[in-house]
Amino acid sequence: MTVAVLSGFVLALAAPWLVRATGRAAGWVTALLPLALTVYFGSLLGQIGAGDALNVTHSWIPALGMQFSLYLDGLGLLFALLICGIGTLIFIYSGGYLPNDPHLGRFLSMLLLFMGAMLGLVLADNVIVLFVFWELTSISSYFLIGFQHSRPEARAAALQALLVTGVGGVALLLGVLLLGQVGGSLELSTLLGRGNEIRAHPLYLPILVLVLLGAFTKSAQVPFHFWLPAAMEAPTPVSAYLHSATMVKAGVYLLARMSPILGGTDPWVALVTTVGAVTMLAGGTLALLRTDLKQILAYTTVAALGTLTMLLGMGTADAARACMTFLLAHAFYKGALFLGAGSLEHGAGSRDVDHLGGLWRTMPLTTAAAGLAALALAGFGPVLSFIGKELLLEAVLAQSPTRALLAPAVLAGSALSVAAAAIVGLRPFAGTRPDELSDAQEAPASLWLGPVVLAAGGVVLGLRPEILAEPIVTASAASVLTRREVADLALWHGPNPALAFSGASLVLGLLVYRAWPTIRRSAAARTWWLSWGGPSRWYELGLQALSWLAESQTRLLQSGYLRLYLIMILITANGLAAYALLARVRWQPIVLQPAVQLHDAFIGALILLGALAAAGSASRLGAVAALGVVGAGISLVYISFGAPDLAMTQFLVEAFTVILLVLAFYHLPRFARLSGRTARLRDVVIAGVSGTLVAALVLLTTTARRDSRIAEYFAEHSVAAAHGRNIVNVILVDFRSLDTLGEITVLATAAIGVYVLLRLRPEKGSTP
Amino acid sequence: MRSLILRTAARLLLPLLLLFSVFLLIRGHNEPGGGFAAGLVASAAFALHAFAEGLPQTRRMIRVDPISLLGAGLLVTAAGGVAGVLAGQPFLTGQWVSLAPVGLGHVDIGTPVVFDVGVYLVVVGAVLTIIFTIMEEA
Amino acid sequence: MNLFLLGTLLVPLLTGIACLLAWRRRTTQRGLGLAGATAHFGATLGLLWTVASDGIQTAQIGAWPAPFGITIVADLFSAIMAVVAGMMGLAVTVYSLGSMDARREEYGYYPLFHVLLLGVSGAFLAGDIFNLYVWFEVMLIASFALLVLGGERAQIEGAIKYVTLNLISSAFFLTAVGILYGMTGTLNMADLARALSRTAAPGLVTTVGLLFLVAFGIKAATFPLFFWLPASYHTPPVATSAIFAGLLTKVGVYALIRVFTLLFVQDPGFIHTLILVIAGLTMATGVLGAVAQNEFRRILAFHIVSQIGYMIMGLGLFTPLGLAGSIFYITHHIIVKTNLFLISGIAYRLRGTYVLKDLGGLYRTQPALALLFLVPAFSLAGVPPLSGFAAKLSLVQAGLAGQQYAVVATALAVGLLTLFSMTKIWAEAFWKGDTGESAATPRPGSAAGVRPRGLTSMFMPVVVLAAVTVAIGLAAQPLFTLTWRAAEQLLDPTAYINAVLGSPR
Amino acid sequence: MPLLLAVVIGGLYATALYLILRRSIVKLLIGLALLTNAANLLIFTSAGLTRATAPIVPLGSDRPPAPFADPLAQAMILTAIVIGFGVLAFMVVLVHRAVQAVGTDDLDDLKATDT
Repeated sequence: MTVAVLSGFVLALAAPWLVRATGRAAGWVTALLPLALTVYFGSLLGQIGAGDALNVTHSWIPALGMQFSLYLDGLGLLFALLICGIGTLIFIYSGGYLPNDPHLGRFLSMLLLFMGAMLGLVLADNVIVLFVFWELTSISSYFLIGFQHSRPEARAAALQALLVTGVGGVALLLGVLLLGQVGGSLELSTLLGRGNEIRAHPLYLPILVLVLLGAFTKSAQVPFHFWLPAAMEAPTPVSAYLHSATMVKAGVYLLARMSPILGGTDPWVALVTTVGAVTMLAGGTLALLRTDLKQILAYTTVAALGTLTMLLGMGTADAARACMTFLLAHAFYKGALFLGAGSLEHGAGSRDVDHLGGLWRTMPLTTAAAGLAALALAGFGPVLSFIGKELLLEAVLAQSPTRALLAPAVLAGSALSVAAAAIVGLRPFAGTRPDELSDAQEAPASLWLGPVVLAAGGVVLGLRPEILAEPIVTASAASVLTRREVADLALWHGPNPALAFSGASLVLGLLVYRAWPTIRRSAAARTWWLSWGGPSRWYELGLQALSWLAESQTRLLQSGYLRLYLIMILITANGLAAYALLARVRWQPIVLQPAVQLHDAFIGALILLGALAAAGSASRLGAVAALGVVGAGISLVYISFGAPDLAMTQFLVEAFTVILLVLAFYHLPRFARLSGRTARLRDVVIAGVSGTLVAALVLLTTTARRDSRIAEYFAEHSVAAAHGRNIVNVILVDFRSLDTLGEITVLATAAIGVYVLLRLRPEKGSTP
Repeated sequence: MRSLILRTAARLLLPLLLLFSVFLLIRGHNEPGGGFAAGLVASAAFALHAFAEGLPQTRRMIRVDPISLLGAGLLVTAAGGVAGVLAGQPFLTGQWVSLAPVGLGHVDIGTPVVFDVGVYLVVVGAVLTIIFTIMEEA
Repeated sequence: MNLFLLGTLLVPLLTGIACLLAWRRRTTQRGLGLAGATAHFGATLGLLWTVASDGIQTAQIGAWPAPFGITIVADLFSAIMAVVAGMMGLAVTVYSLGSMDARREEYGYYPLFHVLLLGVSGAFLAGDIFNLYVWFEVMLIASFALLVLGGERAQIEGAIKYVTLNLISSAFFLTAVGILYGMTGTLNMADLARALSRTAAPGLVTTVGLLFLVAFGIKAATFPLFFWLPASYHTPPVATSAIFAGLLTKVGVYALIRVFTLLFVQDPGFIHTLILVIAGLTMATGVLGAVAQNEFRRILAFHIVSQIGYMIMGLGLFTPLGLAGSIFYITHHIIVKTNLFLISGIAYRLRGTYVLKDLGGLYRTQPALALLFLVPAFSLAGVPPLSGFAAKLSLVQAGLAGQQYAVVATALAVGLLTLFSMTKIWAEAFWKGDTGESAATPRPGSAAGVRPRGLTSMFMPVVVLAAVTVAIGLAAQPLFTLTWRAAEQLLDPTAYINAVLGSPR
Repeated sequence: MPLLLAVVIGGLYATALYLILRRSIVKLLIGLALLTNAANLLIFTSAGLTRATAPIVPLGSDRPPAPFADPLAQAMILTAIVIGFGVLAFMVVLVHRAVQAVGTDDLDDLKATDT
């Protein structure tokens, strides 16, 4: 199983070379992998269908609770088969869809990466590993949507999908980590049995909301649905594979997976059912406002995802079975429709239903496939989706508390599907062929194979559900319900309320289809608010607000004014120090030893006056001279308190500093007074507070002071062990010679820096 | 700048200051002084000479490029430190020999003294590099 | 005496000296620089090996016993940092061989570079708070000189801010050291830890701790002290930007973690919570700054700020998992961020600009570069399973365990915004302009179709670093075990103190 | 005496920081120079003031007569002075070049490298 998950990634690395080696057959060759995987997972059907589950664990990052563990039960197997089975057809299709694209290798590589990630997602046992694959599907979706990257729309759509699902991803990560904390394990297989404790925990509601946010964004539920139609910028195989059959169902998978853990509570039922129902209706309605085939299909996908979500929200056994059946059916017919739309575009050069028509003659295979698939979309005929729809209706009608609300919604949703099915199934093919379509021709085998197989598959499964559908649906529904009830799937359930409902939706739907041109016209006038206040507009506003916030914050903080930076730093430091000194320090009487002598007072005054003069002087030389006075004053302090070395060095350094300053600024004019009164006052206050705080700190330190046994040690060993009587010098060259080594390195480097500054200039040549 | 008085003073002061700097360097281990202060005094001597006689003159007199003094000085200090390592002791461990030259009693020579000489060289090199470069700029 | 410990310091010192002695001999310096960087990396690897297997390594410089002389000491945290610094030193040296212009090489690029490495390594190994100050200054002065090397106006302007704010930081540092010494009479950090743990004036200790927080906060570029970084990092040649980006702020973070695990642990309820708040604000302001930028290196520079927030988040949480996450994050970040700068330099070499809208079309013409960009870019944003994910995950888990939901939410949201601005670079510089003329325009001054010189040695480190990023991401466990042990050493400093001072008598 | 020196140090910090906040880049420079001096004086004072002998061992003795001034603080300050000098020299030249490049002494003309 591990090999199965990882093989996609390995082949993804090799894909570009593979394409180079096999040329036009690349699609067929790469399809061998998903085919093999389909066979592999198919072979497990008996075992899993009987209720077994497989578990594999490899150690990965145990410190973070991450182990590479996989868990295959009915739900996982349903998805795995979908991913690999449809994947096989998609790879074949891609080879024919982009035969001469120089980037076919990258495309297939990304598609394989996606397939691997998706398989990992549905098979992961460890929730963090699940998240890892979840994110990888988002990333590969980003690159696939943006595949035609020279188009700005494609780039924007790619980013939009990434950000919307990214928000959900972040929420999901938080959610599952909290879940892991609450449930005491990060393994889904363990968590499945701890639903009761988790639902009783105070963190349950946050966890639920976070996980749902993840699922809803991924599965394009209202109000996050808008990224999905935009994602139709992707090449058609991607739309069929990621944005219809598999990736968008990851959210549904998550809901199904979490049902035993988080489901069944009032908030779950209320949130999931409502959001699902609303999405179903919104998707169905919006589909009718489009003429681009892929757009219509995208919105019907949104509607279908809403339906699935709603079913999972209900949480009954009927609903679970309906959900799984419908999910399987949808993958088949929607895949067929998308691929058919791609074939149409390939063969006829357009995807707009207003420009298409009468193509049944020239494109018979595509027509047949699309027709069958459209029937399935409508939910009628000998197809699996009919069974799904009947189950859906039964489930809705059976559940008493919400029936009053959901039944009309489902009726409307079904009717809208019928109308959409009529649009995509009839418009392009029936009627007369417009003249501009005279060049239309049937697509090559690689392009018709996919739609035909998928559409036919829906029929086969519908006629003989017991072969494949029943074991899968039974097993996967069992995963949702944590108990096993055999699903009895059949086309004909006899006359019952569901069938009546079905019939009603058919009639309603056909009525809507007849009125479609009128609806479009009047809707065009009434849905202006969608572009003005709809969710996709929120997204745009969000981005704008973000960049506004970013820019104004940056203008404010990174203003370019050095003194504002300094002010912010000083205010921070002042604030912190003042707080600590006032609130954290116990003040004690301060020892003022040794006492002040007259000449000390004189030196102190000299230093302060020098400093003030330096601050106030209007001439450079004056300020420099005042600086020298301060330095000299400090030398005097050093002399009075037993530091002759310091005094001498201080004096020499001060002299050199003054010389340097004079040399460098001799030619400059007097200072101009640049700051205004307020600014100066502000700076006086800030600097004054800093000075006061420093003074307080110094005083405090002198009280807290203890004698240094280090100094004592030096006094002891200076002569005896280090052969020197000037202890300060011995410290410098022996006890702490490493400091001195660093110090002269600084000095040497500073000299190089000065040299470089003055010698190496862009305007000067490179004369050394 | 190049007045006669300054030139005469510089000519007189140069040897005196250099001598004083060597004095400070040598006695630094036992009395106030040391490599840094000594280096500053020596630099002052050369700087004064450069002010008085002009930079080219001074450069010619010193002969070595101050920048190479930086490397040399650092090498001297580091080498003194590595000597300890070669003797199997930690980096910068002092290695001492006691000499008793006739008539001078007892003198200790050790790597810390060598270290101070390195400091001296670096200081002279650094200060002269800085001052000379600025003077050429002006 | 551990030769690797000493070598980590001595090799860059001696290389720097050798390069200085070979002043103006460019070819010699290139050879010396490469040899020195290789030897340094080797020494750091040896150091990490011995520390991991034999425990904390110390050396008493000058054979004076601690706390009287200066101790250099490497625990796991130091050793990990040293190894990453060594790796970056080597990577950027190789890159420089291809990218640095001859004039800058003649004017001391290599000696300055190795002095910088010396300062950084010294800071990681310092066991003495004043010695730490000295190494900080060594690192700073080398960075000053490197920053202005070339003397272009933008460099000078950036340097004014960089130098001023860093000098302010040094002044805070020196002030804090002075007060600390006044209170305790010692400078050895292990000795200080003992002294401070039985201090009679805890309030004063907290105050001094805050001074260190400001001093190192400036160096580490945390909120609201980071201004020097975005003002200057995009001005020097890219190799310089890259080594700065990789190492300088991280020395500040290192110092923060060191002093707030070893010295100032008396009042974690206040100081560490404060650090946590700063962490969140740093992440947010940094990433917003990046969102506002439109130039490759400026975006990257602001991201450094943002990422510093993550690095100190673990310190604020003050748990083994949090600190392990922080150290992991630092390691990952240094590799990834240096690499991103190196990649921006290749893009510059190919197109002659850093402005995103003028780059364009790199995806078509340079698919390899595109792939190499994606690895560190996604890793930076924390996309699994690259190194950034494991780093972020451990911090998030630690935050959740500590019930610090606000900072966790910030961390995750900022991750998303990081992804947003990485895709901005991707979309503008790589995806866009595929059909436009800009893609066909070669770099001004180079003939069409001719590969600009030096690309091979520029690509080499990029490839290696990207591979390391992937490796750390896929096989995070070994590194995580190491950082976990490092975190445990930090949280229980007894071993550190005993290694330096000897067991308590 | 600590009170007096504390006031002096506080005053030095205040004037230094005030100068650093000026728009004139040369004033900024002078402020930085003052700040280094102030920090050194702070170390000196915090380490304790001894109006007594320098830490030098008289000839013939093997330790200095107590009380002696703290030699470690002095060594620290010496190191700091030298470092401060080197850095300041660099800064002087940097400011010189900046003034040359911009043509004025006004920091507000130096904000092209920020956003």
